[in-house]
Amino acid sequence: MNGLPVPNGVPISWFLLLSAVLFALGVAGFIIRRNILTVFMCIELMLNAVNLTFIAFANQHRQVSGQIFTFFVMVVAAAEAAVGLAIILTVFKNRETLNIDEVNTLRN
Amino acid sequence: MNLLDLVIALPGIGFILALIIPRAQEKAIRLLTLVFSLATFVVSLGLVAGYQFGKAGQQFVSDTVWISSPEIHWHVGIDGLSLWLIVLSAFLTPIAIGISWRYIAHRTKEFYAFLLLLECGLVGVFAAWDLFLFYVFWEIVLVPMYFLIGIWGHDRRIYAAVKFFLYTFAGSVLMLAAIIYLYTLSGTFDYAAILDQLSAGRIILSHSQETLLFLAFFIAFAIKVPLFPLHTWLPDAHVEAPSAGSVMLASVMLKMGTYGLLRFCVPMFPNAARDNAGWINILAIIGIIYGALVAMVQPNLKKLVAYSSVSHLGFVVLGIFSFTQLGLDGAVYQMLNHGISTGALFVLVGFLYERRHSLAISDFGGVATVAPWLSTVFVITTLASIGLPMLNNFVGEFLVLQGAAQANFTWSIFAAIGVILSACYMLWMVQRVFFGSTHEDVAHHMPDFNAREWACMIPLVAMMVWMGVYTQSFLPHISETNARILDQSRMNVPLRVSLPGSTISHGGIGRAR
Amino acid sequence: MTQNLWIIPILPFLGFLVNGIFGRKLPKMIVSLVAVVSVLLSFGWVMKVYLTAGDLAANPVTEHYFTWIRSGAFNVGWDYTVDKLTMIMLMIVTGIGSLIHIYSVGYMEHEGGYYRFFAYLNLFMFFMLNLVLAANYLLLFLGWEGVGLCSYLLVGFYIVKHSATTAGNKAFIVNRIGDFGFSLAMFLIVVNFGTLDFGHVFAAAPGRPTGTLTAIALLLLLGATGKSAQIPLYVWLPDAMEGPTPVSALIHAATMVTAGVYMCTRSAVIFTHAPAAMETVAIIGLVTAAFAATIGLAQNDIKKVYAYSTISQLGYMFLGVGVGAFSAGIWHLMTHAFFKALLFLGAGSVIHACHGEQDMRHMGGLRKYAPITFYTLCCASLAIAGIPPFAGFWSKDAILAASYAHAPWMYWIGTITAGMTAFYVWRAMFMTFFGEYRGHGHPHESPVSMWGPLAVLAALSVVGGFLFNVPKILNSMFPIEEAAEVPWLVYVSVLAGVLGIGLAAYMYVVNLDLPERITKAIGGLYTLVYNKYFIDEVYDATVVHPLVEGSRSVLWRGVDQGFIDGIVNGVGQESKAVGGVLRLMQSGNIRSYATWVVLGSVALVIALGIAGGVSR
Amino acid sequence: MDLFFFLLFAIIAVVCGVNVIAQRHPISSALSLIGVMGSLAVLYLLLGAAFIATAQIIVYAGAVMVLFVFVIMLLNAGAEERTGRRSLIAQIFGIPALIGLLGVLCYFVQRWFPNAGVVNFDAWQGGSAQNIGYSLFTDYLLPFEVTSVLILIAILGAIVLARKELD
Repeated sequence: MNGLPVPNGVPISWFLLLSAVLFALGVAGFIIRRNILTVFMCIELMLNAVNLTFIAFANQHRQVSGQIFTFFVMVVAAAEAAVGLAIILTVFKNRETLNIDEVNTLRN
Repeated sequence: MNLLDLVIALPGIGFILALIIPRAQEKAIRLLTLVFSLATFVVSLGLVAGYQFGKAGQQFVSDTVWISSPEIHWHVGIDGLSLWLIVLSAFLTPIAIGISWRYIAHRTKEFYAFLLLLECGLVGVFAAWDLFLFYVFWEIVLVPMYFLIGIWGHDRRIYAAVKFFLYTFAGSVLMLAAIIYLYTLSGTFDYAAILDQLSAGRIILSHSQETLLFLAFFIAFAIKVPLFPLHTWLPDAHVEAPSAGSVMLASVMLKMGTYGLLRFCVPMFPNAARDNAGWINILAIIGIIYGALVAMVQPNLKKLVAYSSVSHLGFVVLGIFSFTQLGLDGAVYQMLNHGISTGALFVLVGFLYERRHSLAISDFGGVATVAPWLSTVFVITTLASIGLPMLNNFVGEFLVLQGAAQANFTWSIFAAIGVILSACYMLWMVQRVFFGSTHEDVAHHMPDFNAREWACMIPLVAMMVWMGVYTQSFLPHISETNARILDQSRMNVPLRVSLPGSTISHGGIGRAR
Repeated sequence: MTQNLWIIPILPFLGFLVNGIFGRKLPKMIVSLVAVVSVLLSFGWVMKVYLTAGDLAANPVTEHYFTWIRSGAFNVGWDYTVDKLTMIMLMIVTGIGSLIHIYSVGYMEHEGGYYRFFAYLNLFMFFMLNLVLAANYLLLFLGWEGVGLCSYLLVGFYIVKHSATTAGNKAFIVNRIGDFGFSLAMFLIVVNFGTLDFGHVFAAAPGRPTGTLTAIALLLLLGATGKSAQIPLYVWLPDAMEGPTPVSALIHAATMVTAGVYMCTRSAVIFTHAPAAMETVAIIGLVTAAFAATIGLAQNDIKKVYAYSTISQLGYMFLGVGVGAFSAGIWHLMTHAFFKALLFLGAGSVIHACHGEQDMRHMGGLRKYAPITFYTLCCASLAIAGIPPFAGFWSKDAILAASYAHAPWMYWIGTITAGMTAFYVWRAMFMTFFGEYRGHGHPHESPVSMWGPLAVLAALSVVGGFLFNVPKILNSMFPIEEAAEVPWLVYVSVLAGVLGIGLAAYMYVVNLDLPERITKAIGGLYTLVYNKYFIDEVYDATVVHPLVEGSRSVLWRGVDQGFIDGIVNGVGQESKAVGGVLRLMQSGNIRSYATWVVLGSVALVIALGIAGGVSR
Repeated sequence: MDLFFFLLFAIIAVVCGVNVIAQRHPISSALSLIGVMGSLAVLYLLLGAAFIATAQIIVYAGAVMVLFVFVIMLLNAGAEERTGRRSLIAQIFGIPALIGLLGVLCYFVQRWFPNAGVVNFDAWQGGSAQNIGYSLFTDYLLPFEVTSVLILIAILGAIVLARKELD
């Protein structure tokens, strides 16, 4: 940034590791949290982790495709957020709860 | 867009239009489907008029690329074999609509839409010349029938629908595998091209390859026929289906199986077909006798007719695998006959059900006294089904048995026993339902035919007589095509004899001609 | 010159259509007019053909209308042919048919379903005429099955009556067994000759191996035993008497049941080249004649007596065919048509007189009340007893003479049977017309439309035998064999007849206690004969019952529902059981699903890693 | 220098990530998640994806998270209760499996990309709005258009789901 030559950049694997850690945090949240909104946020976290991988590889391979994919992931995430939150609203209207353990109609 | 495309497209268009109309407009929907099905029938008559004798291959061909990779074509065409089956489908659909006119009370819109979709699929099955397209239509047919049974059926409809679906689906998956395997060998889905390659020796199947491919196709078709012992879905499906569903199922859908045997199994894998003809015919004969015996003791009208179908379709299979001109002609004719006469039986049983709200034979008795015309038409239909001369089934049964006799006389002896038994179960049923003293419940709920019911029955009865007396209107088309199929079924026999590992003995069948 | 033979059967068919479709709305007058006139016109056309066709022996009339079935080289046309044999049959069928139609107008007057009756009767005429006119086996088979159908419909005419409809079913199904043989015969014919046309088959038959011809002939015989009520398929005919009496006369005595004899005669070329089959025909005929006669001895129902007598007489005809005297068989067919139709119509008149009573023990003394019926029935009974110069004498004598030439023991059995025949027919006469009236109500004579035909038939029963000498007429087709005349044969058979009549008179007029005492004396044997040797029961126990019960318990419940569906549903159950285990994973808890996903991912990554590691 | 920035924002991202799942109140989680997204946006920028970084801030941290916060407010969601049925499987296997997953992932990343290349910030600037736009409207035109339909459907779906029953 300041024009100094950088002898060693950041290894690509570090980005991947960061991505893995964030992803794992998302999954962990998914498993331990009961609030449906938090769970939903964890999903967003996972998506972000994946996006990071895309961007990192885009940089390494000098290709814009990775960024395009990220773009699409974001679009889908936005759509998903809209629909998902609408669903949460409906569920709350019907069940009066945000606890996912209570919402298990899938079973029967 | 030629006439044949139109015959396939009309019901499809009707299907979409029926879905568009708001469901409150029941009358409009019924009229629309009736108009479309009648129009389809009229156009299909155009196929008959335009059919040219002596022209090799298919007619009314329409061939455009549908999916470019893998190359799948919209390739449809007809020959004498498909011609009458298409006309039969188009002929029976308006009748199926007619008999449902009052009976179907809920979800009218979907019902009629499904009937048209069914017709579209059936016509497509008989017209398709691309194996993949054939498979697509084959499966399309399954969907509306599943819903017809599952939604508008009687008490155990879900069980019957699922059984029906799983049975047929299990078979058709095998067929799909075989089609894909053929594609990997030949690089095309086009049936005519595959046949050409087979007969020109560009594809050479080993003995076991051919047998396996044959069996894959055969099992799919045998389930649909249905051939003993794969028949147990049929009685359940029939009993639970609404009348219109039973009619279409028995009259046309079962023919998909026999049509497939004749169209695909025999010409593509002639050696395997001839090698396996022995046990297939034994199964067919067991089916003939077994179906008749079991039909005899059924307490339920629809089940009785369903088992009689098993018996009758046994004749068709026997005719096909006799590999004689007479046998093949009889088999195809019997397909049409069975479509008309068993279809009519189901229509009539439906009428009885609408009146009495029961299918149990013991709930009837003395119907002839209160509803003479209904009984007369029923008895005529029964007689057709028994195979009385001057009515249609006789011609088919006679030709099949004659063909079987030419191939192997023992077959015809056992198969002819089925003709005796058919009289037993049918007449016994007629006696218990129509004769005797009239029970109070029967007397009050048994009006004779009304105009709509007459309109449904007269064409059927007329066809029974016409097909029984003046067979020349129908048989020449069939004969011509069958001669060609018979030819194809011999075509690559000499090519194969020199191949190692193909020890073919065309036992009694080869000698027959 | 075309004879337009199609007019002959089409007229009754039109009558059938008119009566069948509009009959319910038409007055009885019109219905009967349509029915009777159509048959009379048909008879007229037969006469016209007879008079204008010239020498039928030299050049039979054959007409082709259209192709019925064509497949490959196989071709069956709708062809009619008339030669002398056909002409005789045509005259019998249309002539007797007309008379019985007229008779029915009176007999059925008070019955329900009047139009239905005449429609069926006309339909029967159509099929029967088709049968005799046919120029190939398939068309003959059409008529053959068609008359069976009409028989079914007419036997079960009283549809409310269970026994009647059951008898109808029995008639049809037993006939079907015969038709099974007929069809197989046709298949063999096509396999060996490639055609079903009479002309071609008969021209080619002499050169064929005897084995083939014997097989064909025996299968044809099976067909004939069904239609003509011979052992072992005779059981339907006695039950068929459930139908209205004119039906019994027309279908189950005069015309339809003789179709078997006609068919065998038609196929004479095949039979004569198959000696073993001929012998079988003769033996079946003879045994049936004797067997049925013994049953006839003990029946009390007047129609049953005549029914067994019909079976017995048909046996004679088969005996004639079997010993090679085809023309004698046809002769007996004709005279039998006269006198048996008369017997049945007379019985109908008697039943009519006694208000529907059929049991002879409740009749008697009717001579006073119904004299015309009595005298006409006398003619018929004398004819069947073989008393000269009545019709039956000539034909029966011809058959017996031929059988003596063939094998004397056949002659003797035949003669004894003739004695029995005379006995039971006259037993019926004495029980009905002599003594005192034992029934209820007042018996009365029948109307003219009923006794008119009786009179005509009575005349024919008297003179029909020597007036129409069938063997001479058919000489060109079946040359009369110049066998050595054995003069005493005639006397023996006539003596048997006279003895039979005398014995009947002694037992049922003079010494009325005698029958009772004889019955007691032979106890068991009488029960056996009275119950028709329990043949129906044996068939029921050995064939019908096992078939129905086996189908129900073994095939349907066992194989179909138990075995096949068991497998199908078993597969379903297995899948369900596996699914049940898998279902435990589906707790409905999202977080447990997530855990499964994580576990799966671990497994997947490890797998990928290993695979990737290998590939690297 | 690159290393420093990377480590700085990586640590911020991880700490915020941990906070997302550690907080019991959803509003805290939401704010932490915004932190994660912001730091990731910086990393994107460093990786030369200028457009995506901007989009990350506007779409994710802006629009989507605001939506979340709105919903949290709307439902008046409080701290979660510790009641309700719990999944045995999730309790026993969940976290161990997760740690296993992380471990395996790290192992393979280390093994496959030991020195697969070094990222130098500033070395490549391929992610400008111009580049992205060019790519989107040439190679990826169809998916792009389909995306618009998808969003339309999502909007409709959200409206249908969330509207009040008109009865």
